[in-house]
Amino acid sequence: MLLIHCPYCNETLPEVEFAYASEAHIARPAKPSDVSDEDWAEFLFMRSNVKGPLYERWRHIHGCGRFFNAVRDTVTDKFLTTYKAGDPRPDLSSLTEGLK
Amino acid sequence: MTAPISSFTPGVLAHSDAARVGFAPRCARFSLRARGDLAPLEAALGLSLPTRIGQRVTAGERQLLCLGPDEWVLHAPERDGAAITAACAGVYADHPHSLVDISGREVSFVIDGPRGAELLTLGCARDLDSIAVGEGRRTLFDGATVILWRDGDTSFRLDCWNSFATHLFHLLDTGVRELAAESL
Amino acid sequence: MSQYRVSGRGRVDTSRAVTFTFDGKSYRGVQGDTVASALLANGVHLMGRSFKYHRPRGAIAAGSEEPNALIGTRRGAGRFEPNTRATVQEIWDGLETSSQNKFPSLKFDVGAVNDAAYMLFSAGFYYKTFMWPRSFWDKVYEPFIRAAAGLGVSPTEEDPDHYASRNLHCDVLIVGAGPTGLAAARAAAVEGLRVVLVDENAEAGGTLLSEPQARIDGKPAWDWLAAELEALKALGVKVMTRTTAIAYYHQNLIGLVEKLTDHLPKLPADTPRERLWRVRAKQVVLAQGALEKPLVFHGNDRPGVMLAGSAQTFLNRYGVLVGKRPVILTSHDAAWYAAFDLQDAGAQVQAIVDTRADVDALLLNEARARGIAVKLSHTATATSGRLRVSSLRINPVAGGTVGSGQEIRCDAVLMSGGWTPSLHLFSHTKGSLTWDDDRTTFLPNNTPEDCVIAGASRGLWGIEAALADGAEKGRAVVEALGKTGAQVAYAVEADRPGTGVSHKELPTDLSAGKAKAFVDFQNDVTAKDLRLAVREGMRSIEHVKRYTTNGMATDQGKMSNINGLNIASDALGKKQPQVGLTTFRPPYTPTSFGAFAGYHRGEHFEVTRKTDIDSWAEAKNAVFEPVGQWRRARYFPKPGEDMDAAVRRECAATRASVGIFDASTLGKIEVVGPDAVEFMNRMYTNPWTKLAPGRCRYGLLLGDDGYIRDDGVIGRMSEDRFHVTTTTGGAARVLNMMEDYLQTEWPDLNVWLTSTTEQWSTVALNGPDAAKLLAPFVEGVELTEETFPHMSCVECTVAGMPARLFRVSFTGEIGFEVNVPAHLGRKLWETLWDAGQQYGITAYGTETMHVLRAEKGYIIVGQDTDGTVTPYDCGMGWAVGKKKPDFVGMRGLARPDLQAKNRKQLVGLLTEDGSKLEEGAQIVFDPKQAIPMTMVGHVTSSYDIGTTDQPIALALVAGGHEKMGETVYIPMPDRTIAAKITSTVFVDPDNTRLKI
Amino acid sequence: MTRFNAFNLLKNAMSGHKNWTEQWPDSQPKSEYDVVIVGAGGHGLGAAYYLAKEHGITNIAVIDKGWLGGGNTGRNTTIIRSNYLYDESQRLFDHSVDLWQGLSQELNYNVMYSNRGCLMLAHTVHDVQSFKRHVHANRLNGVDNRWLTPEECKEYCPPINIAKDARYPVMGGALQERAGTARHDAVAWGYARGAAARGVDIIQNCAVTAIRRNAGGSVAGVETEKGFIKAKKVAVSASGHNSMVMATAGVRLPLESMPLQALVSEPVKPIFPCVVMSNAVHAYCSQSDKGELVIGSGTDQYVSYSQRGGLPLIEHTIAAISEVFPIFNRMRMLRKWGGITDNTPDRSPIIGKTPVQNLYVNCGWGTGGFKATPGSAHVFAYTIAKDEPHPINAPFTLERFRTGRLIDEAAAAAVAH
Repeated sequence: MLLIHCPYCNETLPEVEFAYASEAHIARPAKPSDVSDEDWAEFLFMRSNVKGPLYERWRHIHGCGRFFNAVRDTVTDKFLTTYKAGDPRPDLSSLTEGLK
Repeated sequence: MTAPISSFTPGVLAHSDAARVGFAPRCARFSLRARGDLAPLEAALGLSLPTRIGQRVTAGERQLLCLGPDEWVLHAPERDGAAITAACAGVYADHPHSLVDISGREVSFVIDGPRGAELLTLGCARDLDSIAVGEGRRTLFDGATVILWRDGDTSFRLDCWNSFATHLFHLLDTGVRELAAESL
Repeated sequence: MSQYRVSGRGRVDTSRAVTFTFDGKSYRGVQGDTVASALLANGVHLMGRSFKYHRPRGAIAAGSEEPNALIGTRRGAGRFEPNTRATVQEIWDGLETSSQNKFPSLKFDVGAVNDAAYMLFSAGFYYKTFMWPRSFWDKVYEPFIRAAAGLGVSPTEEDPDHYASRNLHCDVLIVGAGPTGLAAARAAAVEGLRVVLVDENAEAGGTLLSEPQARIDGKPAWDWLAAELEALKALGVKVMTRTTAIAYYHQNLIGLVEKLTDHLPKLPADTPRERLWRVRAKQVVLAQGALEKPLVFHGNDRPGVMLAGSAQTFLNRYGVLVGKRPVILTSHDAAWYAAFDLQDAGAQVQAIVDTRADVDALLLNEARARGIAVKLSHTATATSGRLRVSSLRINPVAGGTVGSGQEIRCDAVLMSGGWTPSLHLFSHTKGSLTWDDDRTTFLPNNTPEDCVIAGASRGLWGIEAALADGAEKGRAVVEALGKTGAQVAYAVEADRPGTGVSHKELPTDLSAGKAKAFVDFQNDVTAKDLRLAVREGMRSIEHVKRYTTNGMATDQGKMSNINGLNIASDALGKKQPQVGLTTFRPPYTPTSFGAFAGYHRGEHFEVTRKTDIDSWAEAKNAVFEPVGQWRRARYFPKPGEDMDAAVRRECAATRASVGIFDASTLGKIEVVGPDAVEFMNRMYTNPWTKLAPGRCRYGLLLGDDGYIRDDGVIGRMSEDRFHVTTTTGGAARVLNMMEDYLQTEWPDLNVWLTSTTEQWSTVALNGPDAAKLLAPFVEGVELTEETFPHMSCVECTVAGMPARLFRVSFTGEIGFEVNVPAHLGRKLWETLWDAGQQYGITAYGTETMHVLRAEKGYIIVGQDTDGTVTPYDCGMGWAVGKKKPDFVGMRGLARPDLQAKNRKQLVGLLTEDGSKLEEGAQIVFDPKQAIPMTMVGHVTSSYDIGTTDQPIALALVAGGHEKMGETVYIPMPDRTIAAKITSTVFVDPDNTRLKI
Repeated sequence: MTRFNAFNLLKNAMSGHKNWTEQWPDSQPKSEYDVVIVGAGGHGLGAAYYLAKEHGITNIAVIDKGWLGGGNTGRNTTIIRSNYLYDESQRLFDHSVDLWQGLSQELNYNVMYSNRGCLMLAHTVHDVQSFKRHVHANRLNGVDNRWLTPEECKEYCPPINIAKDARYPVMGGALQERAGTARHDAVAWGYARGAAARGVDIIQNCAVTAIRRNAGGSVAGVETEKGFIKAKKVAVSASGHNSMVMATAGVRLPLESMPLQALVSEPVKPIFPCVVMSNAVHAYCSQSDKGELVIGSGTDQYVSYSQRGGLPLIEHTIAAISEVFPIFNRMRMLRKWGGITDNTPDRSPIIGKTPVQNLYVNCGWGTGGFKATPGSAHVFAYTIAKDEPHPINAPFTLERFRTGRLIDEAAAAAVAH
């Protein structure tokens, strides 16, 4: 069971309080009607599924209720950082050793 | 236990030398959501809105706990319910927010006794030491979302939705006996 | 006292006799005995039979690593466990134990014929045969293999015990309460940290319990231990015995299982049998110690052949001599001390046979002083004795050649192949290992977790080294937690560190094919099997393990992994690290299911959510059904009624007068804010802007893939406030989906969502008399067609209770849904129930609700849709806002396949012969075709207990909307049913019955 | 290759088993192959076997970053069944079950396929409707699957608790008698031995780092730890690594890789005669020939390649087992492990061509890949050889995610495994 830092509560808490919400920074097209079937399929289904640092979303569903973003190494399951929804995607190289 | 939760009467439900579980009297409960300038709402409610999650304020018989960046839960005497609704409605036009009456949604258990804090470790995965006395948190207890109010070192209130109450009480009741049976 | 019990030795209480049974025979042990120590005290070595060859076996070890002495343990009805380790189970008066995997008896087991034919049962033999004839596998071969395998028998009764779990947070968790763990605990405790110290044994102390001769800081080991434990407890250390650290999970979550009652003669009230602890520690110290390695030689599995260290433990901890004429066989100093202890306790050690040429002079002198014969540079090539070892055959080894053998008579062979550090939990952390050539073992390297490993588990032998490393690592942990620890030193006298060499199988003069030199005792894997696996191309230890099953027995390789690796790498001509170590998998020792299930058994397996009205239904003998986490009344049978009769009555009464229904479980979400209407426009397919306050509308929710996710009636309570209802099962999912879009895609919207599912109890009244019944109780609105038309909603008072009143119908009758604060639900229900008697009010359940709505063609999401159905498929294009720029699912709906002709569309079906169709039945156009048939749809809902004069059904049929009036066919096993495609509305198509 | 049979076993027994030969050589890569298959699991080795046997293509390398069969092939709960809902799935999995029937003889390697039957328990009215829909659809497709009453379920598998007052009462079950289990390692080993005997190179401990493409865009070969290997065609079936490998060829997949845990109990004498699946409760159980109860857990909620899983999931899985089979509560868990499952949005696999010419993929099996091993390998080989899908895997395209023509077993039946 992971320990996850909620950037809103500013606490590191057991995974059971959180719900995974898949890859982050996949924005829903502003005008869906204008996008092609390919692009819509890309938005709906295609995922990078990175083996290594993955930008992903979690929701502190049993806590503050907020969706937020995280960077987690999917090989070690260690979190490199978590940040609020809407914050810019942090640059990987800038990320130091995972949160404790 | 198939009795409806509405048939629970305030008072002690289970107790041992180790811990005690009581049923709290009904009260008016509101979920308040707001952003931006909170002053008008604070004026309307007669208490300040803490902005750190987990922080609590008390004004007279009204207690308010910050649950999220734009979310608070408010407990007040039942008789205050209408006044609170009216007061908030009064400022809505200029300061839109969401006030939802959840008085009927939840009940509260009171947990205390020398090992009250340990009793909660049967169902709560988070470190209770991270909830300071006088604060509170929304968290998970035995699979159900609950709000824990820490009123003292070993005394807590646990708010849960009606339909989870008997299930959660069963665990608390088991724990009350289990803890008492332990040779310390 | 039993003949092998030595007075003045051990920590058992010889003044307190304990009686238990083994295979029906009664034995006496003493307080503090395990089943194994008690049997050994009675001279019983034969305790079990092996897995494949059914060879007689005795205890080889004294702890949880025991592979052979597995027994069934019983405490009366319902309390039986197979495969219990006799070396771990403590005895109590009345304990019943039994041996396993034998027939008819342990002493004479016909299964042992396998042993005679062992040449056939080589590694992987079953992959090579049992293939002809094909049909024989299921009928003959497999049953034979299955019956031969399996050790003990399963329990057959429900477990009457209860189990518990708890979460625990601490600064430092220390696994293993031997000298290393004790020293680490003190180092952390003196700094005021929250320390937890756990040990799987009945008492703390580890090796100290087996080495009373040692003196620590001037005190005898046992005195020091007692004082130290007191001191630690005084420092607030939580010391947990009979507690096994079973697994190491992410970020220092360690699972512990505490055994609370298996050692007690009487079960105390309110005490669980076992408790699972989920410990979250800031730092972890692993001090699991090391396990002694067996030596691999022909006949090394005979009862009486045992690890030297374990013999020492049986003597010093339990006061039991495992033999009176033991012979020691070793490649390590440790076994010499065992020889000395046994000799000093009255045994006549026949000889110390060491494979090494050079041994510490001190040891030689000690042996000489005791008059023990010593044989250096010797190997062992055989043992004899049927059910108990009676002699050991040893041969000199010179320049790699094995000389002629000599028999040594004995009643026990105490062997030591050196020690293997316990790296189990460390490797659960995905920690890396390094190979150490001197010690021929793996040692811990790096771990991603906040964890240190100390003492013998990193290859340090002896009590002094253990204490020193424990103190050192304890200090490291203290400093990792930001405090400054102190240097501590321990003075140890009569310590017994030792050195030794490690072997593959011992050299022998037997022809290799003949030797039965066991590596994995329980699974009967021999050195020969391992070499065969390599010969057949198995090059990784994983392959060798899986091919031979070495290390897969219930000791999980504790006895066999390293010996297996040494032999396999020798066969491959590679260094051990290139062959690799099989990963240690949790749990550390086998762990009862009950400990994991914990409190979640029976009715508390999962929460059962009940409405406030549920208790009324229960009192009325309703039959319930689980829906999501809720239980809902399915129907209300009168005496003698089955479901069909009850539902028929409930349906008829509702259409004739009035029915009452508990709709409280429907999901409810309050949507509030200036942008509430915009949010609704974006989420739901329908347009909401024009919906006036006080009115409600059926809403349809799609996923962005265009398929129906949920539906429900939505009321606009005021300009900025919507009362949204969802399906019972969908409530949480829908709210989460809404929050996801709101927080992630449209954070600009000024609107908030609150779950009000449980704020309200919802009582639904349906039927021609519904308005008449309800009206007298309503204050604030008149229930007329003009003042409160169909699809209206209002906040008012009902029977003096604050209420949200909806005029909606899911039955086709005049309908109302009264929402009152949840705790008033039963009160409202009973009020209406009593008043309704004059109209013959009838309570109905979900089944009747399903029938009545189907007669009107209202869909149930999840029954008439299945996640691949669009609004157009169910003829609900009317619910899709065409003018809206966007809504969730709009783009998805435009994808080619969702626009395709001939999609499966929802239609009604009426059978030609008036028979009822089965839900789920498949539909074809051409009934004469051969199997596999081309199926064009299926029946989603079907009822013959409603108010229509013939059975009705809803179905998804390819291109159904274009096929009104056409006939389709439903091929059933016995016959094919013809049905006509109709509209989905079977009752009151022009909605006249909805009018007051 | 020494034939496996009782006579040879006896003969070798007499000579102390010293004359058995290796089942497959540990090959080093050549510079060029007609086909390079990435991933030496059952699916990849099987594809190589059928390419060699049925399509006459033998210049093949099967490359794996680790030991053959070391991925999900050796980490699953070995459930084999074909009673799926949609025609497409039924054809694919039933083709597989057909091949399972004779696989031991086909490979001259006893994979211990055991038709012990698979019983899917219904615990809710919705389950009953859904499973009956399966039963009817299967019947008209010629796939065996029949409905059992609770009492019949109990008779078929006595450890099941059918008490009416259970938290999740058993309302019946769907039984496929042809379904069952097999010895997972033997499947990989048998295919490896069969393929090697036909000239296929099996290259272990050699990670493929990238797929290289020609200027024209078509496949050129694979970069590996042991250098570049030229290949006319490249086929990828590397469960748990597909996204990365395919990404190097510029192909994005609709996959998320989740940890899946499984466990076994201590071995006991035969007590559990079949496979039981209980989706509502999340209990999946059978008993191995060694006597262990083999139990499947659910997937953790997050993407991970760590092959570790969480404790809460194991607690729930065991609680589910004790709920459905209360007599097992005092049994003990012996060993628990994790695998990586590649999940598609519709929980159906992708088998076929890709936008890159001569690059083929077989992935997205979620928790159900083992059962499909022979069938999937067989049609994958066909697709590689003919550069067009076999009719059976034609619907399982990557394209379906654009058109929306999903094969949504998950949505249709909420069936895992």
